[in-house]
Amino acid sequence: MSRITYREALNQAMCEEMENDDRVFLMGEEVAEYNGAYKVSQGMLEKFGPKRVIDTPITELGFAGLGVGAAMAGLKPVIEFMTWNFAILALDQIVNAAAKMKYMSGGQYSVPMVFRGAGGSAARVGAQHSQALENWLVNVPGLKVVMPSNPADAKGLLKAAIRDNDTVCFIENEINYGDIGEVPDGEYIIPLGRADIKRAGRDVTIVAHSRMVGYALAAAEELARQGIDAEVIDPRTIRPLDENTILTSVAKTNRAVVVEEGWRFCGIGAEISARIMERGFDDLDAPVARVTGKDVPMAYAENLERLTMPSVAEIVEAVRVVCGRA
Amino acid sequence: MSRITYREALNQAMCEEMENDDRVFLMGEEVAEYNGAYKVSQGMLEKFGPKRVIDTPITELGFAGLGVGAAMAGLKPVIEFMTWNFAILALDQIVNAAAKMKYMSGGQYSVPMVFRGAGGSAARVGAQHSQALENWLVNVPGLKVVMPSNPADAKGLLKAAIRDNDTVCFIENEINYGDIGEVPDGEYIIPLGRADIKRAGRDVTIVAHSRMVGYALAAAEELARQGIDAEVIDPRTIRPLDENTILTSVAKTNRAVVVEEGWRFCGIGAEISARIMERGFDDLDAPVARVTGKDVPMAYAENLERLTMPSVAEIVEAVRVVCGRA
Amino acid sequence: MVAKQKQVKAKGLTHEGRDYSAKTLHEMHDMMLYIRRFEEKAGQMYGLKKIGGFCHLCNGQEAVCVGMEHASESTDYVMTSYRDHGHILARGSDPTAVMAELLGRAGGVVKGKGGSMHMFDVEKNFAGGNGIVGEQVPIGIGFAFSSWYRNDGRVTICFIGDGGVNQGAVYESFNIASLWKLPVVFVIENNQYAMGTSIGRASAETHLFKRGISFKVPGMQIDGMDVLEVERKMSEAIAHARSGEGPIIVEAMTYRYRGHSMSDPATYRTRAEVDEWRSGRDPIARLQQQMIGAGLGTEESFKEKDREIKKAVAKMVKDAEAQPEPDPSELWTDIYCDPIEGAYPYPGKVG
Amino acid sequence: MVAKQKQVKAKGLTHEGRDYSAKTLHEMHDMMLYIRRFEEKAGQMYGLKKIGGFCHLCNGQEAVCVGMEHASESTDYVMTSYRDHGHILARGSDPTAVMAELLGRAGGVVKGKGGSMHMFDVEKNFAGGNGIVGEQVPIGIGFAFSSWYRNDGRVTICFIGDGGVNQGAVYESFNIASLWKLPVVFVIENNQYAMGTSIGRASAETHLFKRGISFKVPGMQIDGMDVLEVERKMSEAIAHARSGEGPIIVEAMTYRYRGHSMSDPATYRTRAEVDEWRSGRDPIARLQQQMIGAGLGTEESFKEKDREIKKAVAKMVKDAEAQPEPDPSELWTDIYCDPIEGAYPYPGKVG
Ligand SMILES: Cc1ncc(C[n+]2csc(CCOP(=O)(O)OP(=O)(O)O)c2C)c(N)n1
Ligand SMILES: Cc1ncc(C[n+]2csc(CCOP(=O)(O)OP(=O)(O)O)c2C)c(N)n1
Ligand SMILES: [Mg+2]
Ligand SMILES: [Mg+2]
Repeated sequence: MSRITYREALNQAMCEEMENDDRVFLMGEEVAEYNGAYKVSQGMLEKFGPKRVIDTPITELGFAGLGVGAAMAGLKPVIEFMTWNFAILALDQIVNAAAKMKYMSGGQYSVPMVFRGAGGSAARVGAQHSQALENWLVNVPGLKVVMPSNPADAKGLLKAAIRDNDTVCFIENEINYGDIGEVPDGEYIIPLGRADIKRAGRDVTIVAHSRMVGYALAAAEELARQGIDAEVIDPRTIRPLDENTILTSVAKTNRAVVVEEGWRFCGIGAEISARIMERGFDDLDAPVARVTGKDVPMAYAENLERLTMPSVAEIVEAVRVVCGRA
Repeated sequence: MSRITYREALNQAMCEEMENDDRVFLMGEEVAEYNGAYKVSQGMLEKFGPKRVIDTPITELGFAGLGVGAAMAGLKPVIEFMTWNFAILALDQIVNAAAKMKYMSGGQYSVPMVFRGAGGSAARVGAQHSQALENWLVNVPGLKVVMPSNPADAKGLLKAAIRDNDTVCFIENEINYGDIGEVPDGEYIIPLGRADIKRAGRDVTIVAHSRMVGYALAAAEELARQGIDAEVIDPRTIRPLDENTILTSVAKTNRAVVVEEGWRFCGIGAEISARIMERGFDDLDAPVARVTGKDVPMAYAENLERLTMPSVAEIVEAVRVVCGRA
Repeated sequence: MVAKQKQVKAKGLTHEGRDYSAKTLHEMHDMMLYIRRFEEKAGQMYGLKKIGGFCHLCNGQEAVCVGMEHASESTDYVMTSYRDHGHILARGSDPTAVMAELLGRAGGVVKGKGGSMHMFDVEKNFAGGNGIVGEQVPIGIGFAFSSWYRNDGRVTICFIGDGGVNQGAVYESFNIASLWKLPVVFVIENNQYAMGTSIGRASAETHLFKRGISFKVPGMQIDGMDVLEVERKMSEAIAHARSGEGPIIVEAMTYRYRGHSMSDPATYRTRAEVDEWRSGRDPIARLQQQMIGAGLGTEESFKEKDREIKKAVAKMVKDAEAQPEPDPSELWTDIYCDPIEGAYPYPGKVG
Repeated sequence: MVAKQKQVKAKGLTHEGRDYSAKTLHEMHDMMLYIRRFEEKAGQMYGLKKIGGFCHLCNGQEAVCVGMEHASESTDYVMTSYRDHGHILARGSDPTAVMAELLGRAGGVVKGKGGSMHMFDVEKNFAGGNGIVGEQVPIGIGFAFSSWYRNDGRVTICFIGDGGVNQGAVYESFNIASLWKLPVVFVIENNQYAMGTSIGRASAETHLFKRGISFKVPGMQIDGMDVLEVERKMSEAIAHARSGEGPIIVEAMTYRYRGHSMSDPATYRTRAEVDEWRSGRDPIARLQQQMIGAGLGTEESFKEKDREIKKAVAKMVKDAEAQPEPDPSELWTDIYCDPIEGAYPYPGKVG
């Protein structure tokens, strides 16, 4: 165990996997000589050399597709998008090539690779740099979508993602890069597809992922002061979703609130709400509530940005409503 | 009134609007000299000339962005994607530019245009030509998403979409192009954002859009024979969604099934189910059920394709379950 | 194959200073003719509704993929667009499996899951079969990158159409391949039409071999209707790529005799234009004349060969048709290598 | 502006056979200097955390946008990337509104909704301010298309960086613009770095004015540190586009003195390199020397002017800071022109 940042945990995961397996390489904009736009790849060029840590031109579609071809040829690429916002240019390769390749080729070609980078809205970066692409990626069979919320998960999940033989979209959060936490040294793997109960509670289930886990835990503390004991579940892997852990919790609490930073319409909260409807309807004492980013493009102004994001207060309020305490 | 095809209805809508407003032009692959890959623009080059009906190179991102710029400059482009599958290459312009432009520019630049073409999985065209992009587009504030299910709606909605001052993603269905129906001649506008009750019923609400409306109506006929009176609602405009019409129906029937051709995970069915949960929970006698395309890439083989698509039988079965008759 | 041509047989022919053994020439001829008859049969089966969806035939373009095959090593990587029947057959995949794929059968080269546009054969290093125009180009440089990374001496041969060459992804790929000197040959099959759009209506620079100049990628234009020229020039291009000098573009001038796909009447071309290519420049007739001139065959022997091939094709189709459809359980296979138990398939009840 | 230069004043200077009035020269100088001081102030405000997010300054590149502005008509369309402060100021937008935007205030040029990367001013025909690298290029040909469609005689001037020029969308746009002869000038601001990536590490062809050759788009390379050369060459380029001859590329060699954004220490460049450009080729100092030589000013008069400008900037910032944040209700405005009542905003209870 050592106390390191989320950023360092990701770096450790990549370094360890690159030492284990020389088919693994890291490619993206500014990952090598600049040590990463967000310094996630700090020192990796020095450690692994220019053949395995590679700076690209600003051509997301091109190098994403390069990664797909390299994976088809037997390598294990880790392709970094400086942020996931820019991956919108590369979706054809992620969705039409990587996700569908194994099926289209009758199982002959698999695409074992990781697309990773920072997702979410960061701070004050405006409408075009605040896209929650996970809402689209989880729609696609063939992809796995992972979103770690703390340093230990970041390491354990990224190592699992790199070892996985499928295409994994690994979405980090810029705001979390500096977060510090206890991280197991060396070999530490968190299997994909397993949710984690970040806080046990009896009265209500709060499901949140990525940056929103921190908000949910803060809300849970406030709710505890108000006499409401919230359970906080972090799916960690969004696709495929570990619905059993969520349903088991709801069977116990009979109430649920789903929190997400992204847009509401066809967001992950909608899917989770629909699944609880389908499999946990009789357990529900109240309708599942969603707390989401507002249905607007992200504004630059500090006050508008704050209003656009979900807040701890909104989560608390939603829980109180669901618990009939509003 | 005349009996024409869905294809002809779309053609009529475009021709009438181009006669009304010379800012309107049609651009896309094969729309002019070839009269459209699916003949939707039949005769338009001859009628309006090469300045207003324009063939493009195969560069979706480029000509989608051209449309955005032309709209910002005051024209009203109708950009055809040969099929929406190819629009995945153009999403940056649709989502980051068109949808966000008005907000980012503080209201100075609007993007009044229509992106249109065939969506859905057609027949035997395989994994890469069977993408239901609507699941992603509806996620985005700033866009409107319209999906007509019959010839009259096709005309009335496309005319409304072209006149609308926002960016409208108009998703047709290749399988419906040949459908024949009664279509009002001349001026016929269906306001965006209004659902339509395609069949009135008392026992259960079936919500379906685009090609699935036909499946839902067929299922309703079968259910009638089995003594279940289904109401079929076609939202027509998916974003923004006319949830009141759906909720009013559910308040009456107390049961609902949502049908969609696309993938289930974060699909439109999830959103509708979540909304019924939030606003109609107390009206529900049973959990809302979803009938969707299977969570797999589309296969070519005839039998696998059939299994991938939702079927009338699956809709009937789902309704029976929701009605406690299974 | 390059090796093979060195040990020249007594009989054979020398063309542009290059020796071709009788065996090689017959292989080239027979494969081109086989592809021609295969495509005609595919067209018939489509007419009989036994093949569905989009079906793009390559009649007239046979010399390009066959010449490529003879110039390349079996370990080299090849990928193309949806117009892929000729390429996968030239690579040596089992024709019955290719036809079975078109028929959507269990024994299809990709189990009936891909169809006409998505043929793959990993054994033959054939990587598709891509339906999104231009998509195979970034994928192609990925294969070339892997060869650079492993230094395995392989070359990637990536085909594109004259319409597809306008896609932005192509230039992102040209730049990367040129910058890193990746071992890749970009073959532009210039059949002069993208569906109904003639090249001049879609490309500002219609000399497509020049499309690499802005990225320092050299290019050459070749006669794609002459299998010997294709073999010769492709050998040069592949040698260039293999030597580590970086990518190169080969623009093969060719023509598709049929419509864009089975549903295209191709009214945008004049009869005269089609005839000029079809009767004037047919690659099969041309090779036959050259071989007859070299005493490697006679009108009659080629007629006989054609009868044999037609028979073989007829039998092949029967075998393919005899196959069952894929088992319904195939719906849920080949999606994940590592499916997550309990969480996939979704929703759990199915499959 | 072209018109303005015709009525040459008694005093002025002639450069490369082109006459510049004293008034024009002072306007160019004052605007470049204003932009320089504006950016320095923006940097300070960022340091004070009064500006957030990404903030890209254009110190050193002032001659490019100012020369462009003097060569173009106010009715011409201009758009660029996120490094847009200099361009919108050169276009003549209210500096207070631009600074207010950086501060996220109600009186910002886009109401505080866009910030540094998303400046727009429809009055000045300035169309952004685009944050996705390369995105403004297809949008740019759209504006040019509208001028072609309406035959309104306008030219579109579309800026792009040396890193952005590798994006595929750029080549899709070059091809379309060239094919249809759209009236557009593509200005590549080659400051030789894309964040930490020097041009040679990202571009196979580093002479970016040649990037149009493969699409028959002519190009020229100019000294982007010489405002008079920029004005002269841009006038030629704009005339070319306006005449209906189609698009043209102008590669302006320039340099950014600061890091890529406020968060970039720019350690990837040597002090010597920065100094060479900063002290050796500074566009403002250069114009001052030329004007002094022509008797249009003195060291002292320019110092005085600088003091004036610094005062003006200081006051401007005060005014901008005095503004309130946007009203919270602005959260729900400017999303739709025709919101659908009852269905939007979603979910209904909010806003
Ligand atoms: C991105 C994309 N856009 C459009 C299409 C539809 N489409 C399929 S083939 C084709 C024409 C391609 O022509 P070309 O590249 O010359 O290849 P050819 O068919 O001549 O072999 C088009 C437009 C597609 N499949 N993908
Ligand atoms: C599509 C996309 N990819 C990556 C980024 C991140 N990014 C912002 S600016 C930049 C460098 C651009 O350099 P250049 O085009 O030379 O313009 P300059 O900053 O020098 O003005 C990058 C990689 C982005 N904004 N958009
Ligand atoms: Mg072609
Ligand atoms: Mg630069």
